[in-house]
Amino acid sequence: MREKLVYILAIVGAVLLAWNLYGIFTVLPDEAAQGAIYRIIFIHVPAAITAFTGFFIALVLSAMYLKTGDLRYDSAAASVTEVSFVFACVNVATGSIWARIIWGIWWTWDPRLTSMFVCLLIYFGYLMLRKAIDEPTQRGRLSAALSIFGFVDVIIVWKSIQWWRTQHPSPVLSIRTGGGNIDPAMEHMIYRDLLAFLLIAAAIVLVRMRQEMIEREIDSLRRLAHA
Amino acid sequence: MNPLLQALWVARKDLAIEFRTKESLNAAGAFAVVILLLFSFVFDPASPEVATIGGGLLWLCFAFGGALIFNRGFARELPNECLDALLASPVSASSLLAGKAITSFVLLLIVEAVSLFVFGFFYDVRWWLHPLKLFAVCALATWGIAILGAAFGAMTVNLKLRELMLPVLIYPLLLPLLMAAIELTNNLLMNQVTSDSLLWGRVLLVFDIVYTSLAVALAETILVN
Amino acid sequence: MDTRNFLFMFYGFLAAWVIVMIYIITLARRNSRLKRELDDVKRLLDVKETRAEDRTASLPHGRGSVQG
Amino acid sequence: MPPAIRLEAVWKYYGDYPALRNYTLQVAEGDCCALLGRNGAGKTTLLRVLAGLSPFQKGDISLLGWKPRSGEARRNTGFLGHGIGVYEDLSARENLRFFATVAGMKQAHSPISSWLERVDLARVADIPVRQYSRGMRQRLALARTFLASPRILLLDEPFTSLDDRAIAMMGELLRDARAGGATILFSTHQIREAMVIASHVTLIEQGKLRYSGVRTQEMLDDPGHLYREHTELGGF
Repeated sequence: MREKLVYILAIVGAVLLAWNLYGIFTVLPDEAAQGAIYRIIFIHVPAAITAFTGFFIALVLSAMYLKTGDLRYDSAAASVTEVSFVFACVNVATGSIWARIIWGIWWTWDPRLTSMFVCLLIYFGYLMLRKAIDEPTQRGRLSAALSIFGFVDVIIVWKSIQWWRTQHPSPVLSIRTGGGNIDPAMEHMIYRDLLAFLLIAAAIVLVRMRQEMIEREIDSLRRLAHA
Repeated sequence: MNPLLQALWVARKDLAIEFRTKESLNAAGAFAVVILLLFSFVFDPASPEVATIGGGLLWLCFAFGGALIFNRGFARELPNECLDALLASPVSASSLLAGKAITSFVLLLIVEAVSLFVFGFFYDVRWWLHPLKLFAVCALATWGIAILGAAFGAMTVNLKLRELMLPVLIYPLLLPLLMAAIELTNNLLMNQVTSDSLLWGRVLLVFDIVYTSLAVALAETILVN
Repeated sequence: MDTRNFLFMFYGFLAAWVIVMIYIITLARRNSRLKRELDDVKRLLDVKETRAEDRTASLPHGRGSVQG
Repeated sequence: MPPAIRLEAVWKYYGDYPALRNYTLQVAEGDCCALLGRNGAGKTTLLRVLAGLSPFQKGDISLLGWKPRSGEARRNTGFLGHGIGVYEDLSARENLRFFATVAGMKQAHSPISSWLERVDLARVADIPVRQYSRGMRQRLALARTFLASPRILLLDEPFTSLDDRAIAMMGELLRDARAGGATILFSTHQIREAMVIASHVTLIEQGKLRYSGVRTQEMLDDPGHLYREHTELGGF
């Protein structure tokens, strides 16, 4: 059942992504100033939203774990965080390739980029912390606490382009600006890509959760063997 | 017993031990001074630009010195399993955490005072132009460092890689606070207090409030597992 | 299509694809590692159980002796 | 009279591994209950759960009517784990004063002095613990545990690594505490000593309750009897 769901999510996500790519390269109009490279936005922005949605879901799951003590929430939180971390990396990598052309530099220390970098470090720390603790219950509680502490930075990243004047472009999506900053066709494509990313991310999360379950099983069998 | 009073008693006990052994004070103080010394090779200590980067230099010293201090904070409870004895006693987990934060706060302020004198001496920077404001900045930023240090010191106390994990986890989280402290300190060293200062001051305050409440709320989760 | 900066656009898409692929490969490797570990620990348990049975069987009335 | 310590179908997991399985136990006020079992059977886990040092997942526990980890439960419980729980760089008196103050004891001065007398540390009370001998440390740990006159005492292997003098002192302290109405739960694998002190016994194997009841004359005469009758593998 679960396996089927993974396949369905992955296939639907992949097909949608392929269709989107076709649209991105053949249907959508060019952007006047930037040339072809502006198309990175269709990876960059959906990846960021996928990652941040994931971090938020992980925060909720962590809180649920602390409330209920049910380790399935902990596994889900860990899996979602890990997958979100990968998408955050995609976001930073594509962004910096875009910056190399548009700004002439790979990186700049403006609040958006800095806080995003910090965000990567925090969640990398989260993944490291999980590796460093063997006992699943303790691991769950401590990493849940870290997830809650760390989410403060996600809010800073999200809000930074409103709080500071950054080199990073201001918000473009109409839910944040009220519209007018972006061609509706392009905005539409960002959302279609976001949907594809979320589907693929969900498929990976399910695979990852299954691994977490096996890991717990191994741990408990090992305890049984040593008891 | 009042939880705040309990926290103060925990801090008092820790400070008594610390002043007797001087383990972390010596290490953190010496480390901070060494960093100040090393930075004199990075740029020309006689140039006037020192005041413009002095804040960054100082807060790096304090942050690195701080790691040595709160690495010891909970590790001090490990021999003889004192942590268990404390947790089983009527001291609440949040009081214990707050007590550790108060200890680090006091110790770190001492290290900061020493570093400031050394800094003024080596780099010829007149840091005493706004003593009260500078103290306020130091106090607010140091409290933020101390409370996060206590929370993450508690998290990592039982890990094999304690000394490695703590800095990896804590510096990214501290960054907004350090940025604010550096900006403010630079402004004070250059004797130009701008409207930006107020904004950064607010960042410090919000940081302290948010992380202190999170740390107090999550203390049980972090310590009892 | 406008061909300016086409190469770096390609790099961008490639980078995204490579990062996700690397992650999926590590996932697959972890999967096989976990399977192996699970087998190992199950074998460990089997050995232990057989031993326990041997011990109980060799004792009178199927019970252990008192050493305390 | 309601039991002082009550566990109702308690389950405690490390990950998916149940360390306590459906454990039900009642210890009446004033009883002294020995918690017996092999290494790794779950004795320490059970005591840590009761002392509020470790959360449990299912079931219900009450200590004098309070939940473990609640302020009231902790105020009325004395816990002595494997470590002695005193600070090396403080003197005996400072250690006791610290634990007395955070326990909310007012005018702790005279009880501290009398406890120092009682565990025979009065002459060295102001020397840092670092310089104490092993026996002195253990006696100080006893004083710390009993200082706030807790109504429930949770002791994990209290006789292990005690010298003869401390064992005698421990026996005396436990007797006095019981006479004062305290309830005691202690784990041990030294069955013979345990049987002499205990009024009740409870036997744990792989986190499961195997036996719980009054310590009978039969057990005193033949300490191995309990294990043979009630554990799956027998012996130990």
